[in-house]
This record gives sequence, structure tokens and C-alpha cells, in this order.
Amino acid sequence: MNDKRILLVCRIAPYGNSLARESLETALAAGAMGAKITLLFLDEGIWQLVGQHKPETIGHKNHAAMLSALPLYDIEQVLVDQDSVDKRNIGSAELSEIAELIDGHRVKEIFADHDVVLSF
Amino acid sequence: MNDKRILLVCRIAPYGNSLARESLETALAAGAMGAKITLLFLDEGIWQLVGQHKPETIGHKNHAAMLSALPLYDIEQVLVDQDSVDKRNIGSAELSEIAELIDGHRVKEIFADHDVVLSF
Amino acid sequence: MILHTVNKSPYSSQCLSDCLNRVSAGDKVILIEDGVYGATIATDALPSLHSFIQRLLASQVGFYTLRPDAEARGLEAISEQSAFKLLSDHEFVDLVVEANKVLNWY
Amino acid sequence: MILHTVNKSPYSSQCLSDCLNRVSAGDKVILIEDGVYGATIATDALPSLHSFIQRLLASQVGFYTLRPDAEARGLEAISEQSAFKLLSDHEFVDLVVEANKVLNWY
Amino acid sequence: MGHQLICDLRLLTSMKFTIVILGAPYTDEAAESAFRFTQAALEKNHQIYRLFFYHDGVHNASSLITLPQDEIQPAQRWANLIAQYDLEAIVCIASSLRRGLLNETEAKRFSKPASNLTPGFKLAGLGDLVDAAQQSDRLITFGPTS
Amino acid sequence: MGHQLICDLRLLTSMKFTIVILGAPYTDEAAESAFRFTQAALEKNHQIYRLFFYHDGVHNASSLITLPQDEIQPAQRWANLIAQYDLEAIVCIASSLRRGLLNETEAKRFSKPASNLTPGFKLAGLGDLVDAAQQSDRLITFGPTS
Repeated sequence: MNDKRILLVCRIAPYGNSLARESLETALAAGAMGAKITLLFLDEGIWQLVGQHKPETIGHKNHAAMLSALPLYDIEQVLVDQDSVDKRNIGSAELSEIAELIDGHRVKEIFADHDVVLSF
Repeated sequence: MNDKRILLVCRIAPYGNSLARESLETALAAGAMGAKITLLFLDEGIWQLVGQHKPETIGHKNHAAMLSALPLYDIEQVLVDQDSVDKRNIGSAELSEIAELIDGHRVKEIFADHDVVLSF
Repeated sequence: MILHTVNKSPYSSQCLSDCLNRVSAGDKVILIEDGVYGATIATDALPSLHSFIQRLLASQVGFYTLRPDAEARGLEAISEQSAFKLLSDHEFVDLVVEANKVLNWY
Repeated sequence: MILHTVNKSPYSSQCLSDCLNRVSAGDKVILIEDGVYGATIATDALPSLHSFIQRLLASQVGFYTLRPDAEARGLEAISEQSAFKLLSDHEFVDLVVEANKVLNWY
Repeated sequence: MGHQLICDLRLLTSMKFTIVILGAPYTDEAAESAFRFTQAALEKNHQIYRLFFYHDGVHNASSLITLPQDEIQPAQRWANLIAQYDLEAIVCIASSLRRGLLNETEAKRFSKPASNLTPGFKLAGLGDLVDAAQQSDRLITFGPTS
Repeated sequence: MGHQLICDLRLLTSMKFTIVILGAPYTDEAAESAFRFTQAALEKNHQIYRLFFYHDGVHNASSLITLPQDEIQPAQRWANLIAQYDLEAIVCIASSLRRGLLNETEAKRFSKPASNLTPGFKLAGLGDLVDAAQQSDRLITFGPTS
């Protein structure tokens, strides 16, 4: 049962609400435990991957810095939904390279391929 | 200064979040103090006026019952935005009679006519 | 089969349409909490969502509303006339058991 | 003049368009918190909101974003190129003073 | 015999659920929805592997919430269900500290003057959420309504 | 003389603000936005007629919130500002009781084992919000972000 593939879906923009940070903390905890986990940035979650954040202006920790820790934690896959990126008129050049772009068809496959989903 | 006309804008649907209830409690407090207050239901707030609520199914107090206390508290005007009602395909027959329907033009006039706005 | 829950009103939030864009044939969608306002979608209100739901119904996507949440808001009559079947809390649990997994949209 | 604040992203919430539907000529709109994502509205993303804002600009509605919130999210460059003028916290206070009243959309 | 058969069939489909609760009581309907779902699952003879209170959901465990006597006391209602069915109710410790919810150990550790975690709830780390995702047959999240 | 003139002009436009805070710290950016706005208004020599913490905003006053030492302690930060400028910071009593935020009087009244309201904040009723709307030159609400 420990082989279950966990999908963590992040649909929350950073800084406005702490859920974005809490979703990443969950991902890091899963990575630290050696769980098989995929991270998928969807909808507003893609803002976590856009731009040079300067959150000290609003008294926050840098979200991008937390993201950069992901590879250290053996997260299997980090994915971002192309449709969500296109809808917001963001070029892939502006996106953090930490995540792999996938199309809408692949998003549905990712849903199907995992055993359990943590939704944020 | 005590003559200031207060507009209380309610844009929140009942039950999902306590803000809808808290906006009404603010209106009742204003009424009890004899403040000059207008209540305007806008956007999702109009759901407060629709249908026969049975909130005991989800362990809540009845919102409509709170609304019916408004006339006892000398609230000057209780208004509801026609555009918000139309957008949701609700006939005026289904609306609580406690509120007077006004059009979008009048909504802007109401904004202009009041000295201070409490937004919920 | 994936069971999707949606808890926000389509009149204030993109949540329902974000969900429907990722639903596959055979999946099920249940509206809960403020999500039950979605059961009011008719031809005139939110027409594009309405026709989207019609197309999904044709590809065997199931639509449900949680009865206690609909009743609390006085929407059970509207829901009965809609494509959204009313379910009790117990039937909601059955649907979760029947599904392979649950995806929560909020 | 009424100052309107909007704190939600137009990609997830109807908040901005609910606000713009009730703005009068001469009013001002400031995007704060997650509202600053609204500064990315261009011809291709959310075209109807974009043209709505163009029309409102023509009737002397002023558009602003709160700089610290835009900077936190890495959006100050996008905001600078948009119709939304960046304001500091102090300038935000000045705008509130200048307005007759404030209406907060959230 | 008939009764025996029904019981066996039920057991065959009895599943282990984990319920993730992200909303505070009163403010948000998520807490109420999660409670009703948990109760309904138990009434259908399913097992609750774990209740996991995260984000603002940690306020469900507050012993200081004070409501009129005719209203449901959220923490006590959970505590009763937890005791009745011997459930494991984990409150994320990181979320709790950040929201002012402490047990006696944490209150002492951080020299805070009081603790406010209702007995029956246990503070623990996010590992317990990941473990629950791995070990449960079904996981459902009740997200914020607002 | 030049300096005097500047001061006088400032005084002419000095306004009485009321700030309404509806979001909890950490969870919601509203608390941070409200704090920055309050600070900026004070720096521009405006007066704060009242801070009114309502809905989840009441958590701003919690004395039990525990953050890493390098992070800003929200209640203490408010308390410092309140002390420095002698501000009136009202926490809605009805919202507070329902969210588990009590001062010593309320804790005793309801036989609760602890209180958790940070000194500097005062529990009071919604009348103080209505009064603030009547008495202030400007009122601004920082609503929940989520």
C-alpha cells in the first residue's frame, strides 16, 4: 500500500492565502518520507512559477525559494498545465524551469494514473 | 457627523461563509443604534433573499428569520440589485418581499448618495 | 471513475468551469456547499456552462447535488428540475466508495 | 469620486467584473493582493474584460495596482506596461483621502 | 442467517477513509460538511483511518470557542465522535502554532501562558497526512468555502 | 516658517480613518495589507479613529500564535503600533467568542480555562463599528483574500 502514487494538485496563487505555501510544505514532507508524489500546478497555482518574486515587500517568505527545494526532496514529477498558462497569456519563457509543461489531455491522464489526490 | 448615511453592501451568499450572517448582525446593530442605514443586496448576496431555507439540515440558524427582523430595527431602505437577480435567472416572484428591486443605474446612485460604505 | 466535488458558486468563481474542463467521460461531479448554486444553471443564466454540462451529460458524466446543502439554501426544487440528481450524505459516501479517487475543487 | 478596491484574481473570481459593472465615470479602481493579477489582462487573456477596461479608461475611470503586492508576485514589469498605474502604500492612502468614499470588493 | 449475510456484504465494502478538513468552524461550512461526511461514513460501517485538520481547519480543536448554549459546540462534537468510535484526530502542528492553537507541551516549550487544544485531538506533523494518503482507501478534502 | 507651513497644510488634510480587518494573520493577506495601510496612514500624519477586527480578523489579537523567531509576530506588531500611537483597537466580541478568542473577563464568565487576547486589544460590540462608520472621515475594509 505504501507504493500508492500520490498526486498533489496546486490551484492556489502564492501570498494571498497560506494554502499555496501549505501545499508545498505537504509536497516537501512527502518527498522527505520517500513517498511517490507528483506535483501538478493548475489554474491559479501556475502563478507560483511566474516572475521574480519579492515577497519581502509584504512580509512573506519567498515562495520560489521553497519551490527550488523540490529537487532536493526527490519529488518524482513537477508538472504545470499548459492550458492554465495560455489562458493567462504567459509565455513558457516566463515560467520557472522547475516544472514540465503538459497539455490538457495529459492532465487527464495524470489524474487517471495516480491512486490518490491531495487537492489544494 | 452622526447624520452620516451608511450603506451596507452584502455580496455574500448565506451559510457557506459566516460573513453573510455577520453583515446582517452589523445591519441590526446599526438599526438598534438608530443609525441611518441602507442595506443593498448585490451579486451572491441576493441568495439571502431566495427560496425557503431549511438550514437545520446543515446545523445553521435560519438566515431568512434574521432578515425578517430588519423592519423591527428601523432599517431605512432594503434594496436588491435587479441585474444580479436577472443574471441568476431568478424571477422577482421568488424573491423575499423584504427588499425593493432597483436597476443598475439606481445602484450607482445609491453608491453616490451615501457617505460611507461597509462592504461585505 | 473519478468523483469531483465543487464547493463554490459558478456566479462568483471559476471553480466549476475549471473542474468541468478536466472531467473525463464516465466521471461524476457533485456540487456541495455554495457549489449547489450551480444547479440553477439554465439556458438563460450562464448559457455557456449550461451547454458544456449538456455535452458532458452526453458523454456519460454524472451530475449530483448534495441534498442537505441544497435544502439549506431553498434550492431542492430547482435542483430536482435540473440535470443534477440530489443525494443524501449517505449516498455521497457511497459515491466516494464507488469512485476510484476523489478530486476536490474549491 | 469613489475608490474601489479589488483583491481577487480575475482568473478565479468574478470580483473584478462585478466591480467594473458598478463603476461610474471619474471613479478609481485599485487592484490589491491577488487582485494585482488583473494587471496582466491583455488582448489575448480575458479579452472581454480588457475591452471593458479600455472603455472605462475612455470615461475617465482611473486604474491602479498596489506596488508592494505586484512586486511580491513578480508582476511590476507587467503592471508598468498595462493601464494600471503602480502606487506605493503612501499613494494608496492619498487616493483614499482624495476619494469621497471607499468601496471594497472581495 | 439473513442478518449475517448483510453484515458480511457490508464488511466486504468497508473502506478506510481519511478526511482532510481545511476550514474553521462557524466561519466556514467545510467543518460542518466534513463532520456530516464522517458521521455518514461511520453509519455506513466504514472505518475512519484518520481525521487530519490542516490550514484553518485546526480551529476545530479549539477549547476556547464559546457559543450560545443552543448551538453546537464544534470541538466537543468532534471529541464525542472521536471518543465514540476511537478515531485518530490529528491536528497539523505547524498550522496550529501559526494559528494560536497549542497543547500543554507546546505552550510550555514556547513559554506561552495557556493551551487550548481540546482533549481527543492530537498535534502531529504533515507526515501523518502523507501516511494517510498512502494507507487509506479513500481520501477526501473539505476545502475553504470563502 | 517653511517647515511650519508644511505642517499646517498637512494638518488641513489630516483625516480620521477607520480600518476594518476581516482576515486572520498568516492564513490571509488582509491582515498584512491592513497593517501596512495603517502604518502608511500614520506616517502621512492621519489619525486612526479605530481599528476594528471582525470575522476571522479577530485572530490578529491572539497571544498564542507561535511563529519562528525570524518571522513577524502579528499580535505583537499590532500591539506595538497601538501603544506607539495610542490607537483604539476593538475586537468584535461576538466574532471572538465564536472563534475562541477570550479576554480574562470572558474566560471567567464562561468558565473557560484560559484567555488569549493580547494586551492592547479591547473586546467590544458591533456598535463600535457603526459608530466608527459615523465618526470617521474614511472607512476602509480589508476583506478575506481566499
